[in-house]
Formats: sequence, structure tokens, C-alpha cells
Amino acid sequence: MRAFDLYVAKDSRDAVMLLAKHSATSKVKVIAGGTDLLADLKFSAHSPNVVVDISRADELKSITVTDGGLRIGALVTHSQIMKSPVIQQMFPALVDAAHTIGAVQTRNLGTLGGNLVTAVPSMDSGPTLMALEAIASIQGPGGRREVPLTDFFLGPRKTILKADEILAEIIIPKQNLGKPTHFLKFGLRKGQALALVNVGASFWVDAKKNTFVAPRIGLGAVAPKVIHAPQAEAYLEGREITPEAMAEAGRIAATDAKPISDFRASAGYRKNLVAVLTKRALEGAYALAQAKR
Amino acid sequence: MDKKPTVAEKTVVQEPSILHESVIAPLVSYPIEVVVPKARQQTPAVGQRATRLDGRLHGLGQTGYIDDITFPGMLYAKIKRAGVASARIRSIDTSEAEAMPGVMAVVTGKDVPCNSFGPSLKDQPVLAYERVFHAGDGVAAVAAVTEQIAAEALEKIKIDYEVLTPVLDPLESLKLETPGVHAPSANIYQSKVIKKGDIEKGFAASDHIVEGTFRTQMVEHVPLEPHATIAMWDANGRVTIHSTLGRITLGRADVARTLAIPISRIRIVATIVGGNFGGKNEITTEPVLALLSKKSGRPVKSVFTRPDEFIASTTRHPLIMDYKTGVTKDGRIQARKIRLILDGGAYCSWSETTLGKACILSAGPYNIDNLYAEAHVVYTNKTMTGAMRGFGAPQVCFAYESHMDDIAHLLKMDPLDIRLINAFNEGSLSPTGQTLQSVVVKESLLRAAERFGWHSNGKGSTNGGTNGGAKLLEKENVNGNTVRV
Amino acid sequence: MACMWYPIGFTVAANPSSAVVKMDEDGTATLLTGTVETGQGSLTILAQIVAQELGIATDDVVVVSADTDATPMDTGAIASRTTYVTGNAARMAAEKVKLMLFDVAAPMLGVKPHQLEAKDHKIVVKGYPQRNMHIADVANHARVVTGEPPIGSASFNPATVALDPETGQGKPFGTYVYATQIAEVDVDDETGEVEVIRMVASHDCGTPINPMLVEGQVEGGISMGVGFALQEEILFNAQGVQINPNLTNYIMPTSLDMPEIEVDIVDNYDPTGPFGAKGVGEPTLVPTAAAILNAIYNAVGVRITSLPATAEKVFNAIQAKREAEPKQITA
Amino acid sequence: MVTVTININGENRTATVPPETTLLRALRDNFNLPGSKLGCDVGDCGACTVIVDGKPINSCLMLAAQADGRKVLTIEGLASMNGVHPLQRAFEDCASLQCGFCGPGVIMSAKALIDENPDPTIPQIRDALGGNLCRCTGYVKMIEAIQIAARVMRGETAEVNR
Repeated sequence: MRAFDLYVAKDSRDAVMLLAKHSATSKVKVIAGGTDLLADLKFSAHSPNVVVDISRADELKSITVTDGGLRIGALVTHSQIMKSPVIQQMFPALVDAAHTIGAVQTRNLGTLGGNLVTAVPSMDSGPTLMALEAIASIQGPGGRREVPLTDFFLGPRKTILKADEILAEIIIPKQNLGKPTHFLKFGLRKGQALALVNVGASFWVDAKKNTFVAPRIGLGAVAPKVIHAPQAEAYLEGREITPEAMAEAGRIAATDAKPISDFRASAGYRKNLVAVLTKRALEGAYALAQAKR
Repeated sequence: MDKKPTVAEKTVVQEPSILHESVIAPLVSYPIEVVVPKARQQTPAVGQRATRLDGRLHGLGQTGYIDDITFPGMLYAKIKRAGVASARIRSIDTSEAEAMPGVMAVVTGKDVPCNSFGPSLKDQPVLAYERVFHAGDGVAAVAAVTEQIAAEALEKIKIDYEVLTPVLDPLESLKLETPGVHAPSANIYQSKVIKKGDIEKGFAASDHIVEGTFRTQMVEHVPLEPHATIAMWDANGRVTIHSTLGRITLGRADVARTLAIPISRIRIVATIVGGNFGGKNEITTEPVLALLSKKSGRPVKSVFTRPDEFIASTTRHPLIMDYKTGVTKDGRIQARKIRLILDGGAYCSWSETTLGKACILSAGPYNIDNLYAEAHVVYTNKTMTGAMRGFGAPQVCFAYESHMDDIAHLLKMDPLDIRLINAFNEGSLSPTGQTLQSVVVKESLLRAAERFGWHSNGKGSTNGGTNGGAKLLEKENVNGNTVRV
Repeated sequence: MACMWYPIGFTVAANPSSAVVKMDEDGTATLLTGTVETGQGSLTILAQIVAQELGIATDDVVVVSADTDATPMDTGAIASRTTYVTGNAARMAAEKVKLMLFDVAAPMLGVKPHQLEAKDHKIVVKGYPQRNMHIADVANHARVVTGEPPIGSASFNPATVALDPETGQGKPFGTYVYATQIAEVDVDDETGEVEVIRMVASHDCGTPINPMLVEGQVEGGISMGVGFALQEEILFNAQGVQINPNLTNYIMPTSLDMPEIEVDIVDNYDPTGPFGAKGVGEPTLVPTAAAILNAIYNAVGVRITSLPATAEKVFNAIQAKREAEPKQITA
Repeated sequence: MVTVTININGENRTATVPPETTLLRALRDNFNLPGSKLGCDVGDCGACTVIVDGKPINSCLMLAAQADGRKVLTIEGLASMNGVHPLQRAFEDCASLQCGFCGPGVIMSAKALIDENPDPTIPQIRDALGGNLCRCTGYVKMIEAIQIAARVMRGETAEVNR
């Protein structure tokens, strides 16, 4: 690894100040869990001159339910998500998504914020949060701003974060608390797998009519960034919940997906996985909805 | 800086309790309990489930691997890899790297007294010079006071390549018009043939002819411990090399050849090796490190990075395997014809052994009176292939056993039965005409079938697969939730 | 299901091993060997072989290995040869020590040397177990009284006959081992994902010198075989440069990818091996991929002819089969 | 350069290192604790696993500076002068390690698992070892040893020996 200067931020305000100070003159990177950053820097000839360590900003490490919804601090680790009673109860899909990230060691280090900020299209926390219409709360020198996750990602490894901003919190809005959601991932093996495709599906059930209400589908690894499946969502809205409808939504989601072919899988195979995983994720969310009734 | 206490002052100001903790407490616990497990103390010794000699040290983290050894003044070496699969080297300029503070020695191919080695063909350079044959070829090496400086120095080495079109497909390589990898000789660098009986007569006597082509991929050994070496010269002109080599006696001869010094001037010490699987069976960086140590006058260590491990060590041979078998309707094999093409990568390495074993074993553990097997290994500009657990056997077993099930399927026979009908017996003649002893193929088939419950589905035919269909694959997680992967 | 055969040692080429065994005056022994412990447990096996020959326990044997200044020639940890070739050399070297002990003990026990045997830490008159001396007493006597410290060296090279270059006929190897593995798999026919649920492995290694280490070899070989069958592949770009040279993108089995494994050791004895032993290192991986691929065929009726059988390959084959058989009712 | 004080195996230790130094490098090079291994340096193999504040992590993916003020347990701190840890004993008795290079990391992962869950199921053990690659053993005898050690630590059996 190349040499760099390290500054330790005491809290998120300090972090933003350090970023503002150094980003004008240096190439700056933020380190939290380090699982992505350090792995990237080890064999890279390009290196930041300055690294700002935000891992000690303890105010970004809590999971709380407020009037605004469920707030997850950006420094909450994947292990913390898995063990959070609130999340286990409200969103087992988030627990499942966290569980598929890396392995125990990386889940203990890696943070939700880090997973999102890295903006790799195959990120495992993205699809479920997308399906839950999560909002990114961003800390800048002037304070906080909130941006829907849909607008947070710009492309592979690109987000709207400015040089002097950090992701502070993820907010799942109040209206979606407890919304039945299911996450599925397909990788090349079971342990420590990168997603070929991952899917988060979420909807409310109109109990009288047994129809889909506010269906949302998040897809990972099938576009330059985590995306929604708008056509599949539109197809399901208000439709009666049947296995055929879920299968058809899967097929439509496959047309929403714009995957590439690479050495891990072909685009065509990824589209098939989108269809199968979307169908199964909808089934999983429906099973959860029924179990909750 | 004026506040920095001297060692004496430091000792005076420290609290006795801190002194006790930080100075007297051991860094590492060496348990005084030395219970010897029973199986180690019993006679007769053979057949005991004796614990390993190194088992306790492994568990305590006390096994010393090469990277755990340091010597005073030791330098760290890094090797620059070509990064192009086929090229002519027009020039190598190491001056900028040599000028870097902390860089103590730089070597290239021209510094190697005898720049070739290999277990059978001596076609592999210690460091590529004039010609690059695969992207993992080492082109220059640096020894520096830290690994970081060595890595940065590599980037300062300027190499001018005339990039050539690589030969990557073994079937292309087979064709004569393809430019030779190691010109001017042909790309087929070794062949083997086994002939027994008369295959044409055998095919004529068969009720069915079954054909199939099978292919396997290039695989890496992945020892958890990367290749590591430390070399150091002494004033008697002897070099001691600590190495992850799995075969030190022959490795020493190879090092002697490349350095052009007598074998008696070389000592090779291997510690416990952190995984071999065939990948650590020939020298790699040992001569380079010896040269860097000689040039710098210091001990020099190098440890492969994980990418080095993939691109610069040997791999498993990919094979293309054509099978043709004549069989009677009651399942007796009358004749078999086999052609194996081995992708040998850039250098021969252990291809001769792999070719030989693959060819000899390719017919399977079956009595086949009429057999023709041929095998050829060709050069390509890919990572060199070499020894790997099974020397071609896993590849040909995949082919002959897939082929065997295809034959059973065609004949509507139980795969177990067709194997039992054709399998070797005690005293069977192998494809090379060797009388086989202590043969237990049928016993192993029957015991495995019984243990597995091969006939338990009542159909008496196929088992070994259940169709999960559209069900969700589930794994239980720590919280008792279900994760669908 | 897949069965296999596999040879022990090099193909025709001489691949000798030498060994030195010495016994100290307390009846414990040291083995010097040029082979290298690369994880298989070969040094433990060699200690057990020396102990067996000398009638002492494994823990009584110290093994010094892998230093070209101190240890005798060995072809090394390659070709599944250590138990058979180095094991034979070690046994023969220990036998020389034993014969020296017999020479010393014979007059003391009033018998001829060939009437003695070494067992349970004693030199015993064959057929008369009560007539014995402790091996330490004999070893001590040899050193301090007769002045013949017990030490022995020996070399072994498997007997082979060169292959005829035209026909390939000859005797390339000293001996062979045999094995069968059977896989149970679960194939997801919508994604092509293959899960190996169970492997039964029945292996011949001649006499198992240490059954626990044999099991370890088989279990490890199967893990490498699972990777070979389903996951692992070094990939190149069009310029011939590897594109996945790291453990993130080169997919090998984790603990979560491994099936349950049942190991069965077939009773066997090879008269040319040390105490009937042959070897087991490499063969454990040989039939695994074939067994898994045949199980996939049994499960979903598709024959994958190129490794690795990735989920995508299996899925495409299932699709192609369905298209070829349009009347089949799909799941 | 940064000066870090880390509580390693119960002892406060201080070193001054370049900021880019990982915890793994610091343990091996500055604190002379080579038990944690470097197998890939990017968090894929788990050979560098140590326990930081009770949680297993890849020490190659944590800067030494990030460990400042924290409690680190390495394989060297697992045994005491009175004896080896039940996990170490069980791993020895079952021949759970072959080349041994992954061993320190595997045992630290297992230790963290049993601390949190004294009676783990086989799937839970597999999950806990999911970040520790092993090429030799197929993980089978590790899983067996972890079950035995857990039983010993629960006081259900005194003998690790089978």
C-alpha cells in the first residue's frame, strides 16, 4: 500500500471539516470499516494522499425508530443489522441482505454506509433499501440534506456525495415501516459471494381484495447502479396476488434489467436470474405478509 | 524531540506494576501442560489415529512458516511481471529504480548465470530476457529495505516491449501454420502413445459405438501460504535458501544449475509448507533471491502476493479429451480410442509427467483388450501448467467416467453394473501391460454403493441426484432466519 | 458415481528416497528425512512407520526433515509417493537399527538374532513373550557396553520397467490405488445451481498407517474436487492476461459450499509397501468431479462436458434439453 | 507516523508506525506476533483473523491506527501458561489442521463463535467459518473439533480425546 496521511475524525462534523480542509489540495478518501477501501488500495498504484478515518464517529452507529421512520447510522455494521431486534422484527429482508455480505469478519468491519457509498452495482444492501424507498441523509459542512436513494447513485462507484460530504444515515420512511419485504441473492458460491443478481421486493397486501399495494422491486448487479423495476412495479400495482402474476412480474422485471455480460455471467443468464429471483422474492414477501396477519 | 526520554530515564519513570506487565509478561504463552494424546503412546504404532507431530503447534500459531522468519538487515524483494502474454523485450531500463533511496539491488535476466531450468525440458527462464512467453513472466527484480519501496521501485523499471500476437488456444497451437510459441520448434512438445490389441477389430466386434468430447479448465492450487523464499550468502561463499519448496533435494540441483555453482555451496531449508498440491514442486524465485542477496550482501526475502500466486506459479493443465468406445449390448467394452490434448502453457514444467499419467490412466480402471490412447501437450502463451494433485488424472477421470455413464444410459444399464462388469481384477493387465496387484476397484464400488444406498430407491438404476426443481435453496443463519441465496 | 485408479510415485523415472534412523540409549529414535511436510501429515506417517518397525510408539520418534545439509536425499512431497517410497526407506533404515539391537540382545537372551522381534518397547524372543528385554536396556547396552550405537540408513526406489516408445507397454509404476466416490446433488432447474449435498468416498490406500490422516486427505481432496467440478477456473482476456487472479473472483469452496462427507477405507494390503501401505494424497480428488457431474446427469438429465459446471452452464443445458423435447411438461 | 497503543492479549503495547500500516502488519512486524497469517491481504482468506473488542475481523482490513485503544486477541493469546484452549486441544486431537496456515484464523473465528453461541449447530459453524478459506481439509474435521470444544467449554465433557 502507498503512503498516505491519516486524520481521525472525532465525529461526523469533524469528518466533514477534515474533508473540506484537505479535499481542496489532496486526493482524499474516507475510511470507515475499511473492507472496500483497503482491499482496493493494497494492489493499486493510485492512492489517496489523505485518508480520513470516520470509524470513531459514534453518533453514526445507532439504529433508532423515530417519527420520521427507521434511522440506521451509516457506521452501523452488517453484523449489527443482523443482530438488531428492531430490524429483525420489521425487516428480516435487511437481516438476510446483511448476512449475504462477505463473511463474518467483513460483516463485523463493513458498514451499511460503506456498502452504499462504494456504489458497486452488486451491493447487497441496495435492492432492499431501494424497495423500501430509503432516503440517504447526507452530512455536509452546512448541515444535513436528504436525498432518496434512487437519486443517490450515479453509476458504478459514483454517488452524488460531494468531496466534503459523508453519508450519515439511512432512513426508511415511516409509511414503509413493517412493509413485507424479501431479499434474494444469487452468487457463484454460498460463502463470500458477490451477487450475480440480487433482488429486494416489497409490497403491502390489500387484505380484502388480495391485491398488491405499492409494490416496489429493487434490482442489483443488472445495471450500472442499483435500480427499480418500474414496469414490473406498474404491472403489479392493484393486481390480484397470484403465482402467475408474480411469475409474470419476474419476466417483466427481466426486461427492466439492463445487465452486462462479464466473466461471471452472461447478460442473458442474468436476465433469467432476475425473473426467477423476482418471482421468488415476491413469493417470500407474500409469505411474510401472510405470517404477519 | 528534546523531551524524548532516554532508555534509562524511561525505566526510572515507569511504575513497577507497568514494568511487570509490559516487560515480564510473556508475549506468547507456552503452555506447560504437555499431555500426550493416547494414540501417540500406543503400540503397535501403525493403524493408530495418532495426532500429528505438528498439530499442537499449528493450533497455537507457533508453526514457523517462511514469512515468519526474519534476519537482521533483511531486505524485501519484489519481481516485476511482464503483463503481456507474448513479446520481444527491446530494452530494460532499471536506472531509475536503482537510484531510489532504499533500493539495494536490482537484477534482470542478464544477471542470471544460466537462465534456464525445468524438471524435464530446460525451457523456463529464471527471469525473462529478450522474449516474454506469458504475462506472469518475471522480467526484473528489486531488493529494498521495505516491501513498499520494492513495490514502488518496480513501477520505475521501464521495459520496452514489441508486443506479439499470443497463441492462446491449444487447438490453434496444434496446427502447423501457427507460429511456434518457442520458435522454431513445433508447438507440440511432447507426445505419448499406448497401443494394446487391435482397436479396429474391437470396434467391429461391438454392438454400439459411443463417442464424446470433454474439456477441463485451468485451475490454481491455492495453497493458503503463498510462495516464499529467503536467501542469504555467507562468507564461505555458500548460500542458504529458506524456501516453501516441496522437494528440496531436486530444487537444490536446479538452483545450482541456474547460479552455476556447485551443489555443495547451496543449503536449502524448508519449513512446514503451508500447502503444496503440486504447486511448490519446482523452483521459482530462489535463484533470483540468491542473486539479489549476493548483489546486496544482505538476506533477502520475498513472499508472493495472491495475484503473483495466480499468474506466476504453475496451474493445472486444461485438457481436450476425445473418447470413442465400442461396447457389446451386455456392456462389455471391446475397444476404446482416446486422444488427449494438453494445454501446456508457456513452459514444459511437469508436463511430461502429466502427459504420461493422463495417457496411461485415460482408459480408466477397466479391462480393455483393444486400446489406442495418444496424448500431446502443446505450448500456449498462457500461465505455465505443471504438477497439480493428480497429474492429469482428475481430468481424464472426468472424461472416462462421464463417458461410462453415457454408455450405461445408452444400454439402459445401471452405472454400477457396467463398472463391475469391466473393472480390473487382481492380476488384470493394465493398458501398459503391467500385472496389477492389490486391486480393489470392485470392492470400492460395492462399498461406496452400499454406504450411499445406491439401490435404495428401488429402481435399481440411477440415483445420486435429486432434482430440487423450483424450490428455494435455503441456509439457516445465526438468528434462525432463512437466507435464500 | 465415479471410480478411478491412480499410481504411486513417478512414471518410470527414478524417484528414490533415503532415510536415516538412529536410536538413543533410552530407546527413543530419530528419523532423518529429506522430504518436506506440506500439510499431508507425512512426517507423522513416517514416525509411525519407524515406530512400528522398532516396536516403539509414535511419540518415541522425532523426525528431522527438509534441510539439505542435514537430511538425506528425497525426491520430495510429490506424486503421492511419501508413504510408499519414503516410507519404505524409513522402514528399511529402522529395520537396520532393529537388527543391530537384535545382535546386541541375542547373546543376552541366549538366542539367535533371527529368533527375536521388537514390540511394545521390548526385544522379545518370538513365541516366548516373557523372555524379553526393554528396548532402552538393549539400546543403552549397545552404546555403553558393545560400543555400537544403533543407526541405520536405507534407500528405496520403486521397481519400474521403461515404456516401449511405440506401444507404451511396460511397468511405469510400483503400485496403484483404487477408489469410488458417489455424489448426491440438488439441482435448481430454474437457475441451474448445483448443491452437492453428500459425498460417499470409498478409498484404497493399502494399509492405512493413520486412518485419521487418511480421512483428512479424502475430505480435503473432495473439497478441491468440488471446486474443480463446479466453481474454479482461471480466466484470460483476449490478450492472454488473467482476469481473475485473486480469491475474490477465483471461486473456490468455502465451508458453506461443502457437502457432508462419508469416508470409507477399503481393507487392503500391498506387499511392496511399508506394512502394506500405498498412499492416498492425490487420488482423493480424482473421481470427485466425475461423480458430481454424473449426479447432475441423473438429477436433471443433462450431460455437461466441460468443467466447471457453473450454474449458467447447467441452466443453459436444461433449457436446451427442454427446447429439444418440447412435449415434456416443464416444472 | 502514528503512535498506537493497543491492548494485545491483555497487555497494553505501543508502536509508532506509518499510517498505512494494517493491524496485521503491526502485529507481525511491530509486536512480533507472527501467528496471524497473511494469505491474501484483501479479506478473502481469513488467515489473518483476530478478535477485536470481542468480534472476529480481518486484521489485513483494519489500519493499526483504527485499533488504537481497542482490545485485540490473537492466536498467541488463546493459550495460557496452564494449558491450551479447548479449541486448540480439539483441533490437535481431531487433526483438524493439515498445512496449518489457515489454522490461527480458523481458531479465532471458532473462538468468537463459541463465545457468542456456546452450542452452535453445524450450519452455524459453517457460517462462522465462511470467511476462512482452507484448501487442505474440506473443513470437515474443523467442524468436528469445534463441536467437541464447545461441549468441553459447556462442561459436558472433560475429555477432548476421542
